[in-house]
Order: sequence, then C-alpha cells, then structure tokens
Amino acid sequence: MSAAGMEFEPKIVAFCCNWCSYAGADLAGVSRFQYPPNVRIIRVMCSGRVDSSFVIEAFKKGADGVIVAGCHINDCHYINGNMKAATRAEFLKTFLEEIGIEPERFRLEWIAGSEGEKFASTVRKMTEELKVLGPLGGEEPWSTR
Amino acid sequence: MTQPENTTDSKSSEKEAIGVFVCHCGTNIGGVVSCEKVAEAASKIPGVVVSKDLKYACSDLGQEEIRKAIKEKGVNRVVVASCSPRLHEFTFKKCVEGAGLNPYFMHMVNLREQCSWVHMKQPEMATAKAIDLVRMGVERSRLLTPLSPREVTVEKSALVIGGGIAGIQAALDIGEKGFKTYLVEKEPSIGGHMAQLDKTFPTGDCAICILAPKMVEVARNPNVEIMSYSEVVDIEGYVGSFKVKIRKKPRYVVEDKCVGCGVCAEKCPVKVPNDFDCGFGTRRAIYVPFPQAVPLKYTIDKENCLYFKTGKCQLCVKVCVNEAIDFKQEEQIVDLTVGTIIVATGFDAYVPLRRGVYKYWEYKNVITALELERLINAAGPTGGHLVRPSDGVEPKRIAFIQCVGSRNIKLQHKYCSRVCCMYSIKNSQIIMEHSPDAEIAIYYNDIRAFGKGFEELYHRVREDYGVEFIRGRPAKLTKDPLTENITIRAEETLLGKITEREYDMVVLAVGLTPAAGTGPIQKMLSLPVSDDGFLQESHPKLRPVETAIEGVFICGCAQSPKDIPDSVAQAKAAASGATTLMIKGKHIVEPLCATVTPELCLGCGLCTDVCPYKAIDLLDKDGQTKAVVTEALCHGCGTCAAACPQHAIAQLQFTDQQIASEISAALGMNNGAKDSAGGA
Amino acid sequence: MTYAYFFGCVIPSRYPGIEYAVRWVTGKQGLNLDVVDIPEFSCCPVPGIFYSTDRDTWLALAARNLCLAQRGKMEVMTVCNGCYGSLLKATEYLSEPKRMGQVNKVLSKVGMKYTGIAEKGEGTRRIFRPVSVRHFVDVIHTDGVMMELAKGIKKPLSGLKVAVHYGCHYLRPTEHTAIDDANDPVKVDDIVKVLGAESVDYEDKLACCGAGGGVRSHVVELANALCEDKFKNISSENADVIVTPCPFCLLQFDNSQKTFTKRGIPVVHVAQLMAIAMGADVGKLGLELHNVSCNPLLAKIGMVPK
Amino acid sequence: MGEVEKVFISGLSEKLTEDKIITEKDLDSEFATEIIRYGGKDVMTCLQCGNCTGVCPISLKIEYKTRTTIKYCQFGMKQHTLNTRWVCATCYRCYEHCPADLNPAEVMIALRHIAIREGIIPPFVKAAAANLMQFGLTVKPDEAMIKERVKMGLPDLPQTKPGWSQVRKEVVAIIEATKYDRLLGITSKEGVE
Repeated sequence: MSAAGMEFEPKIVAFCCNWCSYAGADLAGVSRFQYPPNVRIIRVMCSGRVDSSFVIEAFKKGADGVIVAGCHINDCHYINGNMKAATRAEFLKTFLEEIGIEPERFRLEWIAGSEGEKFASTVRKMTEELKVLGPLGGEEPWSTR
Repeated sequence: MTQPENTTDSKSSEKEAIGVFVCHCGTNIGGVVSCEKVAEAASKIPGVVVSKDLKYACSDLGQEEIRKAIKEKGVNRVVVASCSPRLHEFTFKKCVEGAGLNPYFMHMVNLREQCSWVHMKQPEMATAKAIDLVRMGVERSRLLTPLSPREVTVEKSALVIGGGIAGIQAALDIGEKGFKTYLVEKEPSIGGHMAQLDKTFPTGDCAICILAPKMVEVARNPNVEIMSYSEVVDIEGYVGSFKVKIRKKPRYVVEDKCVGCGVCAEKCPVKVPNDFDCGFGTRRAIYVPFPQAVPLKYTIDKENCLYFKTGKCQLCVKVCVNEAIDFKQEEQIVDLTVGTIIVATGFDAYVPLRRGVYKYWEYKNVITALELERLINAAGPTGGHLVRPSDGVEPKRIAFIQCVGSRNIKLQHKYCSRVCCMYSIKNSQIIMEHSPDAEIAIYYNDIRAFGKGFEELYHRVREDYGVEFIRGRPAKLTKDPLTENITIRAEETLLGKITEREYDMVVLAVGLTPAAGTGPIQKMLSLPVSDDGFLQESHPKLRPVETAIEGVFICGCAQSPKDIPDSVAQAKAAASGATTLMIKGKHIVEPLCATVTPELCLGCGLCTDVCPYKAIDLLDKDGQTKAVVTEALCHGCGTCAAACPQHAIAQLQFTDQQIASEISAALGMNNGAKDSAGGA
Repeated sequence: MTYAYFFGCVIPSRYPGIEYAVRWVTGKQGLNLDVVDIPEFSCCPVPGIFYSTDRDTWLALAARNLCLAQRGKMEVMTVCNGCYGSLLKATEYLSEPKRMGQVNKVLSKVGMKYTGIAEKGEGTRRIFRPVSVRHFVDVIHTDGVMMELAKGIKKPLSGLKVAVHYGCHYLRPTEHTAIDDANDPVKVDDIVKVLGAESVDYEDKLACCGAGGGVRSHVVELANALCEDKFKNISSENADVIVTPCPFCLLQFDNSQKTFTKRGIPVVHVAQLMAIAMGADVGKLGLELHNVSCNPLLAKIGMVPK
Repeated sequence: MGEVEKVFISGLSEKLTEDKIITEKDLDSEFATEIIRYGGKDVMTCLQCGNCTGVCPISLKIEYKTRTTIKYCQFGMKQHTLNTRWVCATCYRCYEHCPADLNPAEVMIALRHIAIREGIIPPFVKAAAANLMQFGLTVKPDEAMIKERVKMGLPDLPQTKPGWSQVRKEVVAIIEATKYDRLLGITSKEGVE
C-alpha cells in the first residue's frame, strides 16, 4: 500500500476490551480527540480473549502494527483477564522478535473507559513509530507452520 | 436454557442475505464520511442484497427500512453502521427481532465514535476507513449464529456477611421485604465497630443508644436469622443459587438455654483484658462483650477458661440455673443455599508501626483514637472519665495527630480515611465538655469537613471550645522520663516555625484499613479489589454497590472508608439491589458463554486454569476427559477460548472464526470468512 | 567472590590507620577474605560535590571506577559511606540503558565501556549483572564472616560503652542502600556486640553528623553545631567511644568536637575497633593521629597507650 | 550562628523587606521545569505538610526550611531559593519521612545544579574539582601522612606511583568530555606536568 511517491500509511489492528478500552475509544470520539485513521478496532469482551494467534494472524495478513488494549491491572471486568493478556504479550514479544518482527510493532496498553485522550495518543504515537519503521516487509517466512 | 444451534461450524445452513444500513446520524457521520460511497461500496460485497444509507437509522423511519428489508428482501443478516453498540445495540436487536429475525443476526459497526468524530480533518481517509469497517462487519455477519439469552432462577433468600451497622441495616431491609436473611457475624455479638464508639459526629448522639434498638429490631425480625460467633468458610455457585458453608464456633453455652442473667460471669474467677475495650478494662473468661450484646448469650473463651486449662473450676456450671453451660459443645458446619449475597465485612483500625515515629508501642501516653473512644465512653472501663494510661491521671493537654496510616504512600495507604478529621473534632468536643479547662491541639494537614453539619461542628469546636488547629505533620515525639509527658516537635506550616510543645497525652487519629476478615470472603467469591485494598464496586458512580460478580453486593467500609450515615445508605442500596433480583425471581444472562467442541477437546485443562470463575471442569465422558462449561458460572470473558491450544472452545458472539474474519477484512481481504476458518 | 578494596580519598591521605585496620582485619592474620587492590581507582567521586553539581560528570567518573571492577569481575568493597552511596547509586543509574549509552559515549574517550559483569544465562543468552558495590560492614556482617570474627576475638572489649553512628549514606535513601533497616539498623551494633562491647542507644541515633553535602566544607559553623547536638546525646549516655563505618563522619567528629568541648569522646572506625579486639598491633592503627585522643579508650580496655 | 544567618538568609530577608508584595517579575515560571530537568522530579507534587522541615537537622539550626524552599520552587522564586543552596546535608531524612514518598533532597541537589549554571560556584567545589584533575583524588596527599603510611608498612599511595599519571589523564579526559571544567571555569593545565 506504500505505492511510490505517496506516503506510507501503516495499518494498525487494535483489539479493545469491551469494558475499558472500547469505551475509551468511544470517549475519544465523544470528546473529539483526533487521531490518524490508520487503526481498525476489533471489539472483544476482554483483553484476555485475544489469542496470540490473532496477533500473528494480523501480521500475516499484512498489519504493520497490532495493539491489544485492556483495563488497567485490578480494574479488569473479569477479575484478571488482563493479567493473562499481559502474560501472553510477554511471550508474544519474544516470539515476534525470534521471527524477525520488531517488538515495537506490537503494543499492550491499559486504557480505562475514562482515558479517551490516552487512546488517541496511543494511536498517534504508534502510527508515527510505524511510519519510521516502514511497512512490515518480506514474504512472511514464519507462515510455514 | 437454550443451546445455540451448531456453534462449531459457524456457517448456518441457508444462504446468507446481508443488509447493510449506513447511518448519517444527521451530520455526525454524514458530515465527514460520505455515507453514499460507503453504502455503494458495501453493495458490491458478495452476499449483500440490500445496502442503504439512512438519515437516522435509530428513528422509526430508519428502523422501518430495516424491517422492510428483512420482510420483503429476505435479508437474514443485518449490519447497522452507525454509532457505538454500547449506545444502540439493544435498539436494533429489538428492531430486527420485531421483524422476526433472531436478534443475534444483527451486527453494529461503529462509524461515529470511532471514525467520523475522530477523523474530522481527513474526510477521504475517514470514508476509506468506514468502508473497511463496514466490510469487517459484513464478513463477521456471515458467521453470526442465532442465540437466545439465558434465564436463571433466583433463590429467595440472602446472606449478609458482617454484623456491623451496614450488615444489620442490610439484613433488616431485606428481612422487612419478607425474604429469608442470614446475618453472619464472627464475634459473639453483632454491632461491629459502631458499638465501641462513644458519640457520633456531627450530632453527638451516643452510638450505642441509636445502635442498640436496631440490633434488637434485627434480632426480633422473623425473617432474619442471626448467626453470631460464626464464620463463612466456603461459597460456591452463582447468582440465584450460592451454596454457602458456615462454621458455628462452639460457645460452650447452649444458646437456647442461656438467658443472659450473667450470674456465671460474676462467679467466674478469671479476669482478662477486654479486647472490646481495646484491652483497657477487664472481662471474665465467660462473658458478653458489652451489656447490650445481641444475642445476649454468654460465651466461654477457651484460651482463658480455668476448666479448659486445668480441668477444674466449673463454677459457672454450678451457678447456672438453666444448665446452659456445655463444655462438650463442638463446632458445627451449616449448609445454606441463598440467591444473593451482601458483603459488609467492614474495616480494621490501622495499627501504628512498631518502630514508627509516633512511638505508639514505646510511650504509654500515645494512644489510638479507637482506644480514646473507649476511654471517654460512659460504658467504658473508666465510666467515661478520661484518664491517661501511664498514671491514671486526667490529661489536661491533649494533642491529636491526624492522618496516621492514611494519605501515606510509604505505607501503601494513599487514600483518605474520611472519618478521622471529624472524629477527632468530635472527640475534642466531648473532652472539652467534660473538662472545660483542657487544652486540645489538633495537628492536621487538611481538615475535611465535607458532610452535612460537619463544617458547623468544626466551626463550633474552634469558636466555643477554643480547640487549636495546628497545620503541620509532627516530625518527632519525645517522652519526659519522669512525667511521661510527650513533647511533639513539628513545623507549624502556617507559622513557618518549628515548635516543640508538651502534652499529657497524644491521640493518633488512625485511619481505616481493609478488614482482615474480608480477605477470605473476597477469595471465595473472587471479588475484584481496588488498589487501595478495599472491595471494588462495578462502577464508581452508577453501580456503587454492585460487584463484577452478579448477585453479590457490597456496602459499608468493606467498599471504602466511610461514616455511619454513608454506610447505612449504602446498606439500604445493597439491600434493594439484592431484593430486586429476588423479587423478579429470574435473571437474564447475555449469551456470551463459552462452548466446548468435545471432538476437538483433549482434556488438557488449560482452560480450567485460566477461568477466573472456576466455570470449567474436566469431566470423564465415556472414558475420555473433556472440558465442560457450567453456563451459569461463565461470564463470557473468553479467556479460555484464547488459551485453548485446540481451538476447541468457542465464545458465543466472539468465536475465533468471527474475529479472524474481521482481521482479514480489516486488512483488505474480503475472503476472510473462507480462508481463515479455524482462526489461524 | 573476590572483592576490590575501595578506600576513597579520605582514608589513605587522612586516616591511614583505618586502611591498615581494614587490610589487617580482612587479611591473612584476620578474617582472610579474598580482597585485592586496584590502584587505578580514582575518587568515587564525592557525592556532596559532583553528584550535587553535575550528574553526568559524577556518573561518568563513578562508571570509570566500576569499569575497573568489571574488568576483574570483582565486587567493590567500600570502607566509606560516601563512596558506598556514590558508587551504589551509580550502578542504579547505569541500569537505565539510555544513561548507560550516554556514559559509555564519554567513557569511550578513555577506551572503557560499562556493561555490567557478563554471566551465562539460560541457553546461549548472556545476562549482564551490574557491578555489585558492598559496604565493608555489609561484607563483615554476612553469617560466615561473623562467625569467623567471633572466633577471632583475642581481646574482648567487655565493659566498653560504644555509641554507634551509622551515617546517612549507609542508611538513606532506602531504595539505594537496602543493606540494613533504614529506621532500625543493626549491622554495626551486631559487630560491636560480637567484639564484646556494649552498644548504647542514644537520642537521634540516626541523625546526620553534619558534615555531608558540602556543609562541613562550606559552612563549618553549621556542621559543628549539628555535631554538637550529636555529641550532647552521646555524652548523656556517657559512652566511651563513638564508632562509625564512615571516615568522613569520623573526620567530622574528630575535628569539630574541639570547637565545643574540652573532653572530647574518642571516635574510631568500626574496622579499627575490630582490629583492636582481634589483637592487631594497636600502635599501627594510627589512633595517635586522631585529634581527639584515643588514650581514654585504650585505657578503658586495659591497653596502656604507647 | 550569626555568621551563617548573614551568609544564607540576608539575601532572602532583605529582598522580602524591599517589596513585601511578590509580583510576576519576581517569579520565574520556568523554575520548576528547570528543577525537574535536574532531577528534582517531585517538586510540584509536595502538599506542604511540613514533615520534612521537622526532621531536617539543618532546619533546626538556621532559618532554612525544607518545606518553604520547596514552596518557593513551586512558586518560581528563583532568586530567593538559590540563597539556601548549599546548606542541605543530603542526609535524605526528609525523603525517609515524607508521607507522600517525595524526595526533597533531590530538589535541593537540583537547585545546586542550577546555582552552578547561574555562576554561583562555592570555592570548595572549584577546589575539589581542581584537586581531582590535579591529583585524581579530591584530597591532596599530605607528606606527614605518607611518612605515617611507611611506618605502618602500608603500600605507597597510588598517586605517588608512576602509573598514576595515566589515571589522572583519564579523569581529566572524562571531565573535559562532560565539559565540567568549563562549567566551573577551571583548567587541567596546572595538573598535567
């Protein structure tokens, strides 16, 4: 999608938990906090729902960055789903590194329903970083599973 | 409870006919995103039979359009691209249901909050994104399955844990409404901390005088069963039917026989410090903690009873005309089933550090506010005549130190305990009333007199009693070896000088900390805890007594430090929450539940480990171990589905395939539904 | 583990007796620890001056010292609270990759690079452990050594009343110097007790001697005033000797006592006291170099001063 | 104490008596930011409970108050504040006792950084730095002590050994690299032979 001449527009997939982060994204809208339109939000009930394979799938399908967003620690609507998300993220980071994806392309963020600005700024930051990093290059060497 | 039809292969038999409805929401969406373009783009997606843009989808006109499409064009999947599902999902579900389509065949795409409103400056890119979002919705809609919400019956009985003022009030309210209520208290008598207090702020009426009638009332209520000297040892189950185990500790006094005459206590030769009086007064080995105790049944404390220690004595047995004493009594486990639970486990007063600056453990004349309450209480060990511990002399110069164990990040007690300012002010008033020649100084950081009548009291003690308010946190306490007077060194910040002042007695205004007793209950129910360590409510403003666990409510200081009026108010709120459930008798649960495909399940048990609600068990089905989900327990977080290495667990409305289809669509692959079945 | 002596600036050129004591105590005739010299050590540098005025310079200089220890895979053993606080804090700063980068840029000028000491992690990975900085007292207080010490006592200091002064950088800030309880430290007291002496508790035991942070160098009256407070509290418990693990505190007590009292209380470094009890040649402990005469101390423990 | 008072307080009190009203022009709105840049990150968080003053050994002796100094910083009274720059003994008691877990000592240290950059450099800092560049240590080796060392049979002071000039070169190189010498206006010249 980064055709010659025109600026590279990264594609970001964001998994947002229904109770905090999705609400946060909504609040960003309600308060008109502007952020680049490079993000596609997928709603899940809990950040703990996000299977590592979803993230890998997203990269496979050509995402340049993936965000997993959940409630702050201790605020999880499902007691501790976000802790599990955190554990998976740890593993995922190392795994992505192993297969040659810069860990910066994957982010785990705690965004509360009250943190519209945080959601916006997170997307802003990540978009800029990805523009610097450039598109996730190459035929996916890891896809042979 | 209805099972969803064929969850495993999520494509349902008949061919899908998708209807897409793009809402302008006036100019909210239309002003940025070109809804026409979006609708047009959507119409090109295979399977889409209707694609319209509507001025207001949620209006009757808009809804009519949708119904028409279903009835006339045979649309069997509806994608509404408008505002956040958190706002109108319910509206549109009802709408399609009205047209005879299963409501779960409707999917909402969020074009307003998450597109038009946040990309106001980039209409083109916003439109492009909107098209992507709609495509995601369409692809997902292919994989939707018809579902129906689940209904559970609610047992018409409640358990109230904790017999303080909050618990008493909650039990009373539920009992009054005619539901069986079990009020469990670990101490021999209900009453909690309020029974220990002298007077209450700001009105100055005596705590026990207003509490005792309530205690009697709750005891008299036929629907309320008080289980004192008992502890909850286990809770299982879910909203509507919680299975509870309660341990009744042995009193060694038969409750039905004891009439509370107290002759046994008079004769009992053992005197021990009375913990109800914070160790100042004494009580016997057979005792009631305080005269107004409810139930008025005596209790033998095994540690100190001569008979248990030496096998001799038995004086109480001799004097008890009703033969109520029974040394053979043993603890018993009571099993209950209740529909709702109210947790009112209260607080513990903060205990100052052993080697702390304020020398609580080293200097006799440094006491905590709770100890003061007993020392100025007419029913207390000194009959309400304030004396200082070191020499029993009446202290004339008294200092209060505020914020001990509150608002202290070093102690991980960041929060304000909300009562210390007022009880110190109240206590200084009481002391001044007793001995007008006393001099009282209150070392404070901020005075928080926010409640009804609080500021007035604050004003009164300053004006009428000349209580001195010193803004500054004491840095050092020293003791005069002879007089045992305490000298406080502090910077008086409003004076800008460091002063050293001598006092006869120093009172530490200790904060409120989560009760030790809350811990086990919190674990049994797996209730969330907020970072101050108190139990967490579902929503700080709009669901203040509900918890993440349905059917479980919290009130009083278990939720956060608060004064008596607030505790009572919250108790009433919790009670009404619980009774609402019980009156309905039924409870609707969204079908988000996880479902296992036994063919794929290996019985590895990973799901059972990750499930926060212990909703999954491994059961043997004809020789093979398979995971089985207890629907009623499942809250639908989907953690198990994410953990399952076999993708054998699907979360309704959020199956691997559905999410995978969104991923591919988001990244511009329309064939999402086909190639990514099995979710990677 | 091999330790590297870090004596700093004050000890070698002002109180060589302490250096002798430390070498003797840790050496063959004493506890026989594995300690070596690194003659290239420079100043730590002084926190009161360099940390206070330019963190970058402070950190770079400290890192240089740490590099020397890193080269030999050694633990730094400081005998001075100042050096201890300074170097330990430096290791904490250097655990931030960004800082480490900046510092290494400077260090490249002298052909050095701070990484921490490389250790073999699981698999092929190498993990880098920050150079560990230990205080002499901390090293001695470890179980094994304490037992050795107890065995090695030749002249128990029974009847000696010791006032222990810990000094600030030994105690605070807590998150850096977590070797002892900042509000209730015990290690020096324990050592003193093992030596057979009595450690008297006195008011404001944990208060500052008044020298630190450049106060002594800059406002000597103020430093003396603070020391006088300390002195009053100590003498009111009529202690025979002040024992400190820090040469700078020692210097402070030693020099400022004369400004407010005729009968000063002798002050020695904990190492010197250990050396006495373990039977070192008292004549070589440089006690006669102290401004406040140590003869009362020696007399008290029945050692006729030379 | 009189001496000290003059040295440290006069600046402050005189200024205050000149104009009792503090106006914008007395304030430096950037001051707090500057302090934070130099490591006093907690300066704005302080709630002024005064605990730090009470435990501060210096505050008990002279007209210096930890809390007020912090307040001045928050307020932006740069000139007043810099007058109290060198009295903090960095004993960290304020930090130890702060209920809000703030670190006033680091603020004081930040103030010193600023003072130095304002050209307010106490002589002993210059001296120490010069010593360091000249001898590689802040304390100048002293002949009498060297004799004593010989008596005790201690090894020679490293700085008297031939290898030391290398050490000194390295120290000088580092100080020059961080421009500390220029900051203090000292040169390594007198050091290197």
